[in-house]
Amino acid sequence: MSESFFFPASCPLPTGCKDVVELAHGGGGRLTHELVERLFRPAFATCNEDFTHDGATFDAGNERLAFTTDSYVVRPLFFPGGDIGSLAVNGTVNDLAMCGAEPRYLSVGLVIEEGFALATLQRVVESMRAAALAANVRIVTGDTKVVERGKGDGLYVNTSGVGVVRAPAPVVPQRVRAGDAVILSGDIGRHGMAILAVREGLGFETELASDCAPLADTVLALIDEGIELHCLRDLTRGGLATGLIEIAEAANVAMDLIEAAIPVLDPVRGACELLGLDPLYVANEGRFVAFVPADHAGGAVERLRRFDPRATVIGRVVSAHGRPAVRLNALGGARELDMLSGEQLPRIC
Amino acid sequence: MSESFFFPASCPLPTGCKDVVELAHGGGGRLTHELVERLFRPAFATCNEDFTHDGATFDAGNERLAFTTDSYVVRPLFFPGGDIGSLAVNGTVNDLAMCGAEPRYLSVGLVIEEGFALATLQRVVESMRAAALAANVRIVTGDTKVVERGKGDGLYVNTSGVGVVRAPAPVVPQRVRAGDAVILSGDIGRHGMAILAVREGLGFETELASDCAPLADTVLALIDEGIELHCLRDLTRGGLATGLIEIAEAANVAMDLIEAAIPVLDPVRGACELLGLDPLYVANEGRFVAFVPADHAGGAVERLRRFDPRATVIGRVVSAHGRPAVRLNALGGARELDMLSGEQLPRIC
Amino acid sequence: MKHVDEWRDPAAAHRYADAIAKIATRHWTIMEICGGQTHSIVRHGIDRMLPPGITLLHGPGCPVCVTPAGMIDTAIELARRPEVIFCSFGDMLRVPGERDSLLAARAHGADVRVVYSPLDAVALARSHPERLVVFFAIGFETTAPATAMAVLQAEREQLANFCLLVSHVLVPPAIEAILAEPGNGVNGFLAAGHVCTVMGYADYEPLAQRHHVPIVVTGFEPVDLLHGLYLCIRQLEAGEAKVENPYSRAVRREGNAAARTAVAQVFSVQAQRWRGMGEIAASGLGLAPRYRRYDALARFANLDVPAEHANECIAGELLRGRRKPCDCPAFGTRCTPEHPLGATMVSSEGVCAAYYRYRRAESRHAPGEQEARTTTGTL
Amino acid sequence: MKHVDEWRDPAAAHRYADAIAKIATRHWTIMEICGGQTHSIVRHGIDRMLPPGITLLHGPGCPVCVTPAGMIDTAIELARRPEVIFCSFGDMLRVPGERDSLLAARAHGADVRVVYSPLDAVALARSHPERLVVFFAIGFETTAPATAMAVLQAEREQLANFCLLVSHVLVPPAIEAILAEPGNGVNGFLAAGHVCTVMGYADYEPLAQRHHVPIVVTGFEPVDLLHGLYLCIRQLEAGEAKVENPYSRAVRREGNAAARTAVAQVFSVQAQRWRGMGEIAASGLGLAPRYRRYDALARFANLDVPAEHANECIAGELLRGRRKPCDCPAFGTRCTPEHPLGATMVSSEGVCAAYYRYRRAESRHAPGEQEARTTTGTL
Amino acid sequence: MCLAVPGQILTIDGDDPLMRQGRVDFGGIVKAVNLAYVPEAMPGHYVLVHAGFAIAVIDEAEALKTLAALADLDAGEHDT
Amino acid sequence: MCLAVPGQILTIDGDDPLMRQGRVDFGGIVKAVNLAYVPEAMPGHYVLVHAGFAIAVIDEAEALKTLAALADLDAGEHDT
Ligand code: SF4
Ligand code: SF4
Ligand SMILES: [Mg+2]
Ligand SMILES: [Mg+2]
Ligand SMILES: [Mg+2]
Ligand SMILES: [Mg+2]
Ligand SMILES: [Mg+2]
Ligand SMILES: [Mg+2]
Ligand SMILES: [Mg+2]
Ligand SMILES: [Mg+2]
Ligand SMILES: [Mg+2]
Ligand SMILES: [Mg+2]
Repeated sequence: MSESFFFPASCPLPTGCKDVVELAHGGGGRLTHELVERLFRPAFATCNEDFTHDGATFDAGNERLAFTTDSYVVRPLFFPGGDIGSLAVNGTVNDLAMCGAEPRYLSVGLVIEEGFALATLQRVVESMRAAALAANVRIVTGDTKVVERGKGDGLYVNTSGVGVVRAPAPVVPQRVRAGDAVILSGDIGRHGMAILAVREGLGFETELASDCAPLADTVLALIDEGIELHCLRDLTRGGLATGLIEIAEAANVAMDLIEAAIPVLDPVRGACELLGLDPLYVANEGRFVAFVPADHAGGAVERLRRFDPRATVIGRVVSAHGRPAVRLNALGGARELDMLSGEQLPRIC
Repeated sequence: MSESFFFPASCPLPTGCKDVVELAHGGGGRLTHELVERLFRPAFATCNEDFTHDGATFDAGNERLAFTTDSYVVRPLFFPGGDIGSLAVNGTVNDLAMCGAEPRYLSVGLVIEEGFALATLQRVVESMRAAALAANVRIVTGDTKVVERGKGDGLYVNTSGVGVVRAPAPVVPQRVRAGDAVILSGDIGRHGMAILAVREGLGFETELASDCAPLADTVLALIDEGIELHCLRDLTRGGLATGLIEIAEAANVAMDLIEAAIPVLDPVRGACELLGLDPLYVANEGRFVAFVPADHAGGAVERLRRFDPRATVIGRVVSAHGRPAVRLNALGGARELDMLSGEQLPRIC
Repeated sequence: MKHVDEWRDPAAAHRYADAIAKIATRHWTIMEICGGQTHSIVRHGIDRMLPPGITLLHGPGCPVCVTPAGMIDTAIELARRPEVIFCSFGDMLRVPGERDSLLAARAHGADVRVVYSPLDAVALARSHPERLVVFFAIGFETTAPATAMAVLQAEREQLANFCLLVSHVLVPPAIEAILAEPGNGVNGFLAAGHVCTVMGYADYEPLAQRHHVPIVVTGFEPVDLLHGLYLCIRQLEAGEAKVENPYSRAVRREGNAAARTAVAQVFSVQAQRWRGMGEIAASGLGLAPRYRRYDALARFANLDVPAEHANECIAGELLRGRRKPCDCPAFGTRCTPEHPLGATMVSSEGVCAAYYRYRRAESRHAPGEQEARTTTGTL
Repeated sequence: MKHVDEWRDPAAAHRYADAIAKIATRHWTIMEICGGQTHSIVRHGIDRMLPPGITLLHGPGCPVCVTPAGMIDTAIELARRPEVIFCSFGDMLRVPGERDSLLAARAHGADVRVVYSPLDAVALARSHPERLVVFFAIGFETTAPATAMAVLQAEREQLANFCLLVSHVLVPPAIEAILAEPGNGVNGFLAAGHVCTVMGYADYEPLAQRHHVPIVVTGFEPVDLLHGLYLCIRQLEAGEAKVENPYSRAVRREGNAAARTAVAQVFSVQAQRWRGMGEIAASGLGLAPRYRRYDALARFANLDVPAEHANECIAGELLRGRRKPCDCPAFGTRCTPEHPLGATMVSSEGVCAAYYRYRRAESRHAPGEQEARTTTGTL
Repeated sequence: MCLAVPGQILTIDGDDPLMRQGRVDFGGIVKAVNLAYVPEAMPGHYVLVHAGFAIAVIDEAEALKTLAALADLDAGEHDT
Repeated sequence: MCLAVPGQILTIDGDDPLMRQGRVDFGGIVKAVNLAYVPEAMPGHYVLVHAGFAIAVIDEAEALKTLAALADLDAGEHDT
């Protein structure tokens, strides 16, 4: 193997100024992770699994419940393939699904900026209603706050969700083990690129539509099929790479991925090439990875393909030998993936 | 009785411009109520009780659970008697308590503005931790979003909560009936005036401290005492008047209140007089009203006084004869209270 | 609170109410001028303590309500300018001009701030030298000294970025206008205590004499109001028509000399339009010539105050007791509390609002036991 | 995607790798100049496909990394002015100047916008006539035509509120500087394909001859890179030292005439500081005198670019192969990926960052099987 | 119009006539009030405050007299 | 440096030399690109795009020649 060094190969990462919160702290990458690990987990967590997954689970009487929350600050509010309303419903539905739970009840917390058009609010609410119907969840409680003009950005939506765990065993990173297959439920990068194209006025003529969709039925189908689910993770902020690295770290495992197996649609690839972005780090809103024992992989993929024919095994879990890592098998061999320290920025070089 | 008319007696109410969201829509008064009734209930509610109370309740296996959400946008973030963190914990704990539930699990959703000091965030998180410990709830899941500078206001916090219903019968407005005593748990107006004094730079030297506190123990004590709780309501945005009017409307009853019985501390009164505000409409964060059968009123007040000696019966529920109303017994007789159409504004006339 | 609680004492109030019941032998219509008194009357239910023969009329004494709609439109136009920080008392924000309110303008992006005192606006000008701070100077004689002091401080500090949109009004000319109305039916007046604190009550003496009406300088607490009513009715029963001052703890005949001096220095008396009532001679204050540079209307060449539209609102006539809300073609259709056309629909206690709530055929609530309470009398 | 996928074909790539293995008989050190090529090499693992005797050196071809720290400080100073909208390519935002990055400045309130093209900055100037739009013009010969066009459009539209902070650099003088370094150890170069697309490759011919190094104009895809390496090694093995152009689908010897003309019109060649490397003669572009009015440094009288601080960072020496990160006193203590002092600590694939991750004694992870992969060679 | 509230002066600052300020206590909350229009006001006095300005010193003797009128009411006396 | 991506020109607008613009297709997404520096470019051509500008028309014949070189590699031929 040849040796190489000198200048940065991928362009610069976040820096300094850590006395204040930066956008990168919300980007889903390294800084978000550190915020959780250094601030929230020490303050709040009462067990090891708190704050390491999409949601928490706990017993209530003779049932095990899942509970999760997410705030949605997506701009623009309406984008090809969805809007903040459907996103807020599906996002929380999906986090419950990732706990192996059947989503049941949602709450809605709106923070609206003074001057926001009521007609637009109505559209968002209508979209939430439709998304809740489609995902078979009930929105049962809510809250509305209005903030002064200039102190918000139109509309922020929080949804929290409660679901009933249906998986027979915990679906958590800690159960991932060497030998597990890493299964991806469909093509990646659509949501993030659809948003970026509209938001940054990139003037992409072709509509890149978000993949925003509820995943609960898909997950429940796997459970019904008897697939042993070690862990599930929806691939939102930070994309596939970040999701996998978080799991590798929480489970203390390594993963070997086959780059060529990861499906990316041509327009997503085109847009990524143009902006110098890596689709592995681009957000999705209707895609997840499943970790299943190798002998369940075939059945899982087959079942998943009834929802999306692009579902496929993209790699496998191997022993970490003490150093968790996610490696991407490229032309010349394995390259280790890094968690982003912030949002990807368009590159020119 | 003499007759009087001509000019407005209380100064003007909100007007026009209802194509956009105004601050008043979040004020907890008439416009908030209308937003819920016209937009959210039609879109989301699946039963009559959804969106009429502090939280929703539903069965999960052999338990009945309560579920609620609230976003906190209070300015300033730190105020005498509390901060956004303790408020966010106590507020949601209290909404669960108002469902007759024992609060168990909270989620935290933060929307942070770029540039927010990490040290301040740490203080808020620490305050939440302390409040959660004090209220005996676990914060089990969370989410962080960072929005661009100028698109937030430092920090917004959403908390959602899950609790286990401990009251033997539903604690909902619909159970309020003629003959019930209206019991107030303590003095009113402190939180709102404390906030206003700091926020508006009113230069009140004396510290008006918020009454921010968890109410679950108080409520559970009433339940343990065997008090039959028809309805509970914490008196947040919109204050005592709005809370009672909402219940009167939901329960289709009338209420007769004795103004002189309602405890207001002198500094709160002084500040209200100066600004021309009515303490009945000022927000509280540690006060509630309980509706109990007349023969339980004595026991309830006695039990409540162990938490706050100012707890007292302030009125009674009477038949609505088809028109729900809340009447305040003043010098010259009953005056009907109106729901505010927005935040109270300081008056000069 | 001392000097408040004594005057809210229910026993004292009832003794005056009893005394009134004892001396009142005929129907009397008494107008309290001041909106603050009106507020107190309704809040404490003072009107309910009076014998049925006594009718209270609420006068045009709410400064935000009598500010011309055009003036509010001008305020909004100013507030919308990006360089302007527009400051107003809180209760002005909700009143509609011809179309919008300042609150609505703020929701659409105007920088409108609530101040407690005109001096807060001066402080804003001081701390925002790059902006222009405009203060909406409304109010009766009571408030004018506060505005005057803001001008004097701005002058002394040479704050070039501070000015006023002035709509100050004066009470005696309004009383005169009401009394000049043929068949006005007002038998006596409670003069506004705090206006008198500043201006004294000498001005009322010729009025009382000329129109043969008792005028009683009255405070704002229940005992004050009942005391004032008692004295007024006692004069009426006795056929007297003088000025009395039971609010002597706060009012002297000559008023407040320092405050009057400041007002006289900064303002000149001028004709003034009142919302729904048209122009009344010498019933307003404008900036004196030497302070014209603080006049927003002078500062912005193209800015003027549009005349009141001849709209459907008949509030002016309601005010004169000539018509009732149901005579108004807009009532309950184009004019509702949520979308008011006139000031009397703006408040839940306003005539039109009260009628809207209890008198519409389509009312969602059947009329009930409470209805009697809100009946408004004929003059 | 046509013209992409063909050049990523694994089979083709492996055939070149096999061919290289077949012809390489000695140790060769080859530098790819361009950061884009470096990126592609690491992303696709091209270096791992080479025989162990072939060492790839990553050249100073990342324009954001060679931009002087002082220039970034100046950028931040400009961005903080309230009237300025500061526009930059995205990858510039994270690079620290002497202290802060533009991203940090934005978090503290500066109006910093990411643009995809200099024309986006011109459009912002057009739509915000009340603001001053400053575009941070960085990049090599490839990007200079885009900046030139922005200036030409601004001139034609007479946009007075548009200007540039220019830090354009040129490749051949940098190659010359590396080769002039005694004992530099570089045997051959892959010339940056897209620089050559604009400038052609005639300039490299005297260089190749003078220093007797093969220079191969190379594209960015795996097959392009392996093809370029194959040709370079073939020359080295044959003792040749000429310029070859296997990227002929995109590069002609004379480059792009229209683009060169625009660059020559708008810019003049000047001496330029490179971060960590000091000043290199004739290695940068400044605005030509007739376009001086678009120069932010000329526009703001008091603004200049601070000289590079003699700080602890020895990245310049690392670049010349003289020292290693562990020789740096700040390494791992005052300089970490979260708080970098130099550009080579900024990226996770940079030399200092790589050493930080795998070579520190205190590393949280014990060295494992992956370590070999990141070993950096000695020159 | 003209909400005005009585409060007690605690301390007085400055003697610049335009800026004379007092700390005034309203039932336990204390606020800065401009005293320019009540040059006669002293600490301990009650003042009526409107829009940040004291517009009158409350005359305690008159207050007592007025309350006394009430006491005499039943006696039918005619004091105001 | 110098991320540049090949895309196919769909249409060309305007003939102002500074503003000549094309709609260029990159694997299905279409973006406006300044064509000032490729005056010879026509619809159907592939161009290399950097920072919003086409900097070269891709020479298809050269591309094929380069790929052919690969085919000849095992034969040990020396075409570049
Ligand atoms: S109903 Fe409306 S329009 Fe008619 S008089 Fe009343 S306020 Fe004016
Ligand atoms: S460790 Fe930091 S300071 Fe030292 S050479 Fe590397 S980048 Fe420079
Ligand atoms: Mg998730
Ligand atoms: Mg979640
Ligand atoms: Mg989520
Ligand atoms: Mg709520
Ligand atoms: Mg509540
Ligand atoms: Mg709630
Ligand atoms: Mg609540
Ligand atoms: Mg989340
Ligand atoms: Mg009033
Ligand atoms: Mg680069």
